[in-house]
Amino acid sequence: MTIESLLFYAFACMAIVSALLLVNIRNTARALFLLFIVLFAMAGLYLFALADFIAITQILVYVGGVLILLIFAFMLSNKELLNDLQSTSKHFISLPNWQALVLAFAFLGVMVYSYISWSQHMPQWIAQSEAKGSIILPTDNNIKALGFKFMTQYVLPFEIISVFLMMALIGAAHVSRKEDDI
Amino acid sequence: MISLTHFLVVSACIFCIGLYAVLAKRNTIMILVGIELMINAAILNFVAFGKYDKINYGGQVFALFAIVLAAASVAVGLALILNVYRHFKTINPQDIHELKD
Amino acid sequence: MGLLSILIFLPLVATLLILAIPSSAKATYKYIALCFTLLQFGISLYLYGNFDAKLGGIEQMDAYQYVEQLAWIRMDLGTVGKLEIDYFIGIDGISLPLIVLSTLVMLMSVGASWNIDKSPKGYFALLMILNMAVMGVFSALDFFLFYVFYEVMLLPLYFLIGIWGGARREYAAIKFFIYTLLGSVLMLLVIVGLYFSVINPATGAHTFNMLHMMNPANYVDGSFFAHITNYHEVFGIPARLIGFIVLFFAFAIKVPIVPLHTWLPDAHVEAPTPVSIILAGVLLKVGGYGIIRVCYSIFPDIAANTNWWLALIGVISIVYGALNALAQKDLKRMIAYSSVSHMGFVLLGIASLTAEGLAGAMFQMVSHGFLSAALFFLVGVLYDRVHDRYIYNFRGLASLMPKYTAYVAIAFFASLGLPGFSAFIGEAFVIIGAFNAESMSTGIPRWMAVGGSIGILLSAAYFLWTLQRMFFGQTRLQGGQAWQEALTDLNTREQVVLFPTVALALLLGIMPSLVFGNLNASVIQLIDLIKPYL
Amino acid sequence: MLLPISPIIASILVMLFPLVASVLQAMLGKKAISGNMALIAILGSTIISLFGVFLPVWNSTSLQQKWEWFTIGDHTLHVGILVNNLTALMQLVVCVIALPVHIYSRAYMKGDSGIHRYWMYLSLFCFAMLGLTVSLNLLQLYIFWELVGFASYLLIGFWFTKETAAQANKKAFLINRIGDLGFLIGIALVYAHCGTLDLATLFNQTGFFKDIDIGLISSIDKNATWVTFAGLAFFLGAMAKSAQFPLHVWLPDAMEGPTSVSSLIHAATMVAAGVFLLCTVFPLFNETVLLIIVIIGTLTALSGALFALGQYDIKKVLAFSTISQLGFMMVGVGIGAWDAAMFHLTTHAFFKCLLFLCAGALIHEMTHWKAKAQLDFDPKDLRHMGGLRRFMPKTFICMVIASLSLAGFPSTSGYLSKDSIVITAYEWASHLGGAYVLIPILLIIISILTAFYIGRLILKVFFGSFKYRSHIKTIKFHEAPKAMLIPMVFLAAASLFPLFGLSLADYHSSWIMQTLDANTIYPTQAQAHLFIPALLTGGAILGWLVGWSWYVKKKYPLSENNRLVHFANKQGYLNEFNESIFVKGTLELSRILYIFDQYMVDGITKFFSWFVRGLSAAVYWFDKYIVDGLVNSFAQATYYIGHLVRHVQNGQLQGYLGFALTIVILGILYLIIT
Repeated sequence: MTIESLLFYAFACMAIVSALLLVNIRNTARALFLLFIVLFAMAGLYLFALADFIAITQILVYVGGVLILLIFAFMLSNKELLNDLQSTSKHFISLPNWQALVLAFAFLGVMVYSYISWSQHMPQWIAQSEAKGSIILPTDNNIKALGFKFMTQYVLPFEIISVFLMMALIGAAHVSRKEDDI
Repeated sequence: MISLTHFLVVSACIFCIGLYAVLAKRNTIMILVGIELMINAAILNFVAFGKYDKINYGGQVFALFAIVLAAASVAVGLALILNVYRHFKTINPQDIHELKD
Repeated sequence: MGLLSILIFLPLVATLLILAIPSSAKATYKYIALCFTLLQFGISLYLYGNFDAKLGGIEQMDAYQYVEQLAWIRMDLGTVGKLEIDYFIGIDGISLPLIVLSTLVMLMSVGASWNIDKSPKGYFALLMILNMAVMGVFSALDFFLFYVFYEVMLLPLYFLIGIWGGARREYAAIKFFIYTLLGSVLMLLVIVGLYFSVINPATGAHTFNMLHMMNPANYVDGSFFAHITNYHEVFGIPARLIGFIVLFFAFAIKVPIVPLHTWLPDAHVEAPTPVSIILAGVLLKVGGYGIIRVCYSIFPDIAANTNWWLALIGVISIVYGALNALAQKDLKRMIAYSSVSHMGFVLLGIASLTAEGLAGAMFQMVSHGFLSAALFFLVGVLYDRVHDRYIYNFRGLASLMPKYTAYVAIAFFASLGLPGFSAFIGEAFVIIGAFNAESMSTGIPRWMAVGGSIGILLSAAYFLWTLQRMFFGQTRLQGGQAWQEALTDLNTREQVVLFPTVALALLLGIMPSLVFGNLNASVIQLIDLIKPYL
Repeated sequence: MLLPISPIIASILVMLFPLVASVLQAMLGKKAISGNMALIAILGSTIISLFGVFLPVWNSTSLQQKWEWFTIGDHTLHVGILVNNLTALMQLVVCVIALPVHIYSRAYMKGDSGIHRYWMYLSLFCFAMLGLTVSLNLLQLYIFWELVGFASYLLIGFWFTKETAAQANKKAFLINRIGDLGFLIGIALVYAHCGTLDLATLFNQTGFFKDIDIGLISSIDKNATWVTFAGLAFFLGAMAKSAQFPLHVWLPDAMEGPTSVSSLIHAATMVAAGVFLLCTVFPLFNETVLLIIVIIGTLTALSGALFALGQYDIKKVLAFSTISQLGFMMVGVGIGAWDAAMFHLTTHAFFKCLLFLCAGALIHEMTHWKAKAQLDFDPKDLRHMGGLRRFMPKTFICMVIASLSLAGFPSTSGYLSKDSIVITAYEWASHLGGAYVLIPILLIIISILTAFYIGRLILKVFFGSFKYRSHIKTIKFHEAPKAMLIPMVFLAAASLFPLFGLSLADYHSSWIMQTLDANTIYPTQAQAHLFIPALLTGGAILGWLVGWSWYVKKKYPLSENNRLVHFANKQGYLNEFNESIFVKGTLELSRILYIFDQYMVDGITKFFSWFVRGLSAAVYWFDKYIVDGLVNSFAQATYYIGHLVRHVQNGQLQGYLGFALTIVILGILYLIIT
């Protein structure tokens, strides 16, 4: 076993365990901090998929933006949640909602089954690209390649998503304004 | 070299955990967190498959798009949550089942 | 419209009148009822006075008196034949005493109803309908008409017990109703069977005429109830025997015999006093009358063969009823059981198939009619005053209510068969008739007569015990001072009701010919009808 | 003809006077308490009975007249009057006894709050008893027979507030009812076989006195079973009325009534009616029945005498003495010497009535004295009396005469009549021989016992010393009032021999025996006429000497708690036996039957109703859940499906999502499987 795979497993374990803890913990504040760990672990896993820029972005956008936003929203939202914060000390782990659990396991089962059956018959394009040698290698400069691609091949989606992001942010600001302001 | 299946299994786990959070949590913020987990699982898949597409870099590009979209969705989602809370004085999705005022 | 019809339908007029008068004038209802029953009593006395005692009746149509026959329902049923139902009434020596008795008992019961204040309109209207039905039953000679009256009798009684009764009135009313309805429904089957077996010799159509049913010549050959040429069997029992048993069953419930008597104590105990009076005074007699008029006259051949069993039932009823009466603690229930015992004599007398026994049975019916009415009235007097009938709750009433005690003592002694009173004549002649049965070879062994006479002894036991327990000794009452004040002696109205019964008991005890004179011819006629089959 | 009316009309008048008096008394109620009406009525009856009926009829003629009563079937029953030697004698005896009792009652019952009832009942009794004597028809006789029982019931329970009186009259009536049933059965048997109840038709109008073969009864086979049964049935009737063992138990209890009543009804007349009945229907009896009568009579006489020995209640001693004497009369009838029985009945009526009247006087004075002296004791108890001859000398003399008569001392009437029975019994027994000799021997023993117990009574009451002597000085003890003494003296005179015949010793020369000649078939034995009276008298004197030493000299050899004394005092435990066997048994049976009735007979009804209701409930269940259930289950299935789908549409986001994902999973699974 290589160090690479050990690290992979460590990250994977960290992500999964933290995620499990995240969904089972009662205290929302702690859950959000656990989410922070999960996102970090996920970023680590992206690295193993040779997507360094994505990992960086993940940390910047998620940890720096989304998570802060969530925490602020949570802190701002209500005293009911704060009450909840205080009353949760008794039950560190909440009882699972069994229908959801069943459904979740069912999905897991189905997916794992399909991956296993699928791994025997890989799609052709993977084999072809392996054969052509057109796979991303650790030595490749991903950031540069991505920059080119955004500016050339994916320029239209890039612009659309930019506008979309702005619309979403403006919309968010509008929705969350005080009603008195109207 | 980590095989593709490894990534897929891990992403499946995270996805299912996110799914569970979405279905079971009694807190809208946690549902949002669940959605983030699922998006992350998807991003992991994008990235894992993207390794085999050096020509288009589709995997990584769309992973970035997805991250952006997720951020936008969180922003909009939180705005909605705050509004909903202001209206219903709760963020328990089970108590929010009426479309009318 | 003959006198008999007037007698029957006068109460109906009273009913209409009562219904027409608004409730605001409810005080008049009892006077209307009293007037009409008095009128009826007068008519019945007139009938009695103008009755020709030499005519027998039973199966001879021209020996019936005050006969009215009108075509009532005539329907052409095509292949089945013609439906022929007559309005056919008339009386003979068997029905006359009972009609006079009924009018008297009705009068008494109206007298006993004087203080009814729970919806008197309905009460008196129902009472009058009952009155009509009773008169109708005793004078109907068409079986269909008889059945109609017989059924009409049930309904007012059901309501009278069920509405004006005591604590468990619904239970008692339903029990009474179901029991008697069971009997009459079965009777209907036999009536239909008889209808299809008998033809009217004059018109050739099937008929419900009871007198035609009594003549063996009128039976269609091979028909279900055919007399001589009868091959019909049900479960291996001859059809005529079945018919007899079913009819007997229907009337035996009314009598009542042991073990079909259980409706009686309940009905009596729960019924209001006037209804108890009618039940004991008239209703039970319908049973005895039915056995003589229907069972014995239409099925003389079976009657001659089954009288051993009937007498046995009679003896059992006598002794069983008397022993049960001895065990009672409720005065009214005791008298109800004594009725079972006394009506057992009727059955024994009828079954003896001797002139003495039959006449004694008829006499016993008449005597028991007004004596039991008087007894129930006396219980009612006590109950009115303190709302209690429990024998152990009273003691030494004689010092408190001397007149009442005198009437009770006379009624008790009359009922237990003290000579000089009517019950003695009835019971003595039933016993004599039962003894005589062996000489006449009608098949009644003498031990049955002896068994019956034990009933007389037992009746003395329970009546005297009650007398001693309730009336003698030092005055001691359950209710203490309150009762002592409530227990006033008889008032004038009560004495007016009671005195005639006591006087009548004495009169008939001394001059039994008043009853025997009129029914003797009919009794001999009936014996002659049955004799060929012995 | 001493009166210008026929004996028939006269006897009807004799009957009617008391009836009218009774009805009038009933109507007047408390307005007439003197009893004059009853007295006048009985006086009239007595006079008419003596001059209008007895004297014209006695030993000369017999008459009957009947009127149609009612017709039943082919038979017509008559009511009528039969006057012959027997009935005329009986009627006269009743009248002559009733008259002094009426006079006596005026004093004895004075001041009683219910005295108007007393006169009414007494007159009613006289009517019934007088009617009984002259009835022509057996049914008519039965009616009067029960009526006397009814009057006796009323009189025993005269003081009805006393619990013992109320119990006693019930007992008396019920036991008499047993006898009445026997009588009724006898009547029914005679009617069934002879077709008539007319005594004159049955036994000839003179009764059976001279021409036994003329009546209808002569044509029947006397050894037929029904004759035996009918005879026994009649005897059962007589047993209850005349207090024969074991149906005698009512008589001692009947002493709860006023003493005057006891003297008239329960000593002289009514209880003798049984003997009278047996004499009336005597021709009906065959050998078997007669033997049973003799045995029962002897048993009764013996038990009565024995029980009398142990009684302390003065009236009960006399009651048992009556029972014992009635037993003698029964023996007389049983041996065929009904003439002797009637003779003894007559003499017994006088002296026993007198005994009771004397006892009544004693009780009366004791009660008064007790009230004055403010003591509390039972005035009827022998043990509280003693030495009374000094205070009530006239009563003493009367009572001694009556007692001598009862004991059969020569020169009294009792001597004549009792000897006639004992001697005839001896003749009868020696004619038949064998074990029959037991009967006269027993009778002699009983006679001596009789003398002894009546001697005991006299000695205890009149001799010795008064128990409450210390009080006697302050409060005077009176002689009985005149109104009571006169009847007593009259009866005392009637208890001596001259009334019944001039011969002092020969009962055959008595006018009653001369007329009522029973034609006994067995030969007379002269020596019996000598040694039996001698034996009886000697025995009686011996008994009195023993009694003197026992009761006056206080040398009583037995302890009071002796078992034999107890046995006699408790009347042989017969009452207890009856109570526990018959009364309790009947009550228990009735209770069980009622339970049976409630739970079995009515239970069947209830079971049926329960069953029908159960069945209908089952059918309803079937209808509701099976038939209707099919319909409903369709509807319900639809409803549930709808409901299920409705659950999804509950407005909950997570629910929607979960449902959608479930469907997705199912779809994927489907795809995987296919």
